Amino acid sequence: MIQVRYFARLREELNCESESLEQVADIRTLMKQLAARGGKWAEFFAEGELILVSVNHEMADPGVAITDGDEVAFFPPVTGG
Amino acid sequence: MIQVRYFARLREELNCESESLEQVADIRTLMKQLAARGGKWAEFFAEGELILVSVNHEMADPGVAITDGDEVAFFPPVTGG
Amino acid sequence: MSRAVVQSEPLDIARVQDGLRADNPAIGALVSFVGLMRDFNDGDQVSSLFLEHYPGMTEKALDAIIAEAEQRWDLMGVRVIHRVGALKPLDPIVIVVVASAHRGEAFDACEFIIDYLKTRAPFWKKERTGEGERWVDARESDSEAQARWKE
Amino acid sequence: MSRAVVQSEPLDIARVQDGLRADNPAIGALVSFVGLMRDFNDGDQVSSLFLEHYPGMTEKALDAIIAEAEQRWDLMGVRVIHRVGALKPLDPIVIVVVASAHRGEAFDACEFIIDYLKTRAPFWKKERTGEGERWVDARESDSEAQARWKE
Repeated sequence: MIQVRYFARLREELNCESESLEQVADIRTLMKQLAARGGKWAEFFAEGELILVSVNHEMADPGVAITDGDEVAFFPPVTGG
Repeated sequence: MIQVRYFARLREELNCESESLEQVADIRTLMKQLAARGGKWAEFFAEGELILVSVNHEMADPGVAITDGDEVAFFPPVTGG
Repeated sequence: MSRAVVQSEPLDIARVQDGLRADNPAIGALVSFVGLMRDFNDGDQVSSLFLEHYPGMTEKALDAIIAEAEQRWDLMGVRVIHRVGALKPLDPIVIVVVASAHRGEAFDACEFIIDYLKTRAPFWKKERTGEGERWVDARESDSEAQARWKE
Repeated sequence: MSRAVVQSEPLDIARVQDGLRADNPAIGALVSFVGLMRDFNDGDQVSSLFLEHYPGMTEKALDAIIAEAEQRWDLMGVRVIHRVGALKPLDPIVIVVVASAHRGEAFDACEFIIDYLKTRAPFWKKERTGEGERWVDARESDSEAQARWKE
């Protein structure tokens, strides 16, 4: 199992803060699976959309592999500072 | 008459803080006149020496003209901040 | 004391600066950046701001940015304090302070850290205007500012 | 209040920063440079410093530098406070604070002002070491730093 978290606009519009999902091979696979849910999910996780990903608190690319127990997070471009 | 002032190392080594002199045409003429005093004066006012000049509180080049009543100052490169 | 702190309490700018330079007479330059909440953004009056972040990742991201700055420049101290939660206009949002022997390195490192923070640290601003609440969009200019530092 | 001040009293960094940003919610960025007295220079331990200046010209020179920065960048406030007289290690020598809507301009203007001050404002340092007193020599690196800004 992996833990998947959503932040800021994503958390609000998807109405989901965190969920446990089956482990998949990599970020790209996970994003396709989420896009397949349709509606807002399809919009946010469409290919080419500007969305950031982290794995275990480190910024990650779609090609990064996922290991059982990982914490994956999706969020919009950051706006701090 | 013009007022001539010296600062920092110049003031100390020339042992002169300020003096009144006859007006001359420009800075270059004044510097030649001061160099002609010999000793330390000759050293500091030799051509090519790194010395800064101001006229009436504005940085000036050797070609700048001098008017009666002007305040001219000579000093080493600045080291503030 | 950690060099990066995320807190909901107001920032005490003077305390951060004084703490960094205290008792080190080898420091010749201290450069500080303070980011402040403006009351106007994208054409609208903004009455308040809420800053969300990703606890656990934020501190790591800030530490990594500071470590990278320390690798590029010869620094004598760095502090980054960022606020989260509810803010109002005039409030300091973030302070970055860098101490060094000479000023060139302190300026570069300070600007590098805030440029990277703006594109890499997981903070998100939501602002309240007369029209309601809205998430602040990332600025293209921030990505460009960060890209300047690529070698 | 004049934007440039020369004083023999210790500098109150926080007061200068707070005074500049107070009550202007359009300010988004505040960049400060503080130059501090180091206890070591040119290979020797330095126990104290005396800062001489040219009263009357100094204020004019600082005002001219600030005016030039304000012409180059869109700024919302500038303060330069420089100490003169006797100083000891750890003492702030100068503070330059620049406020602007956005950070890029504040960083550039702050660095520009201190670079110009270092080569154009009539201050001279005399330091006391174990060997006695000596005038500090101007640094080639300061002239180079200033030359960067020439258009």
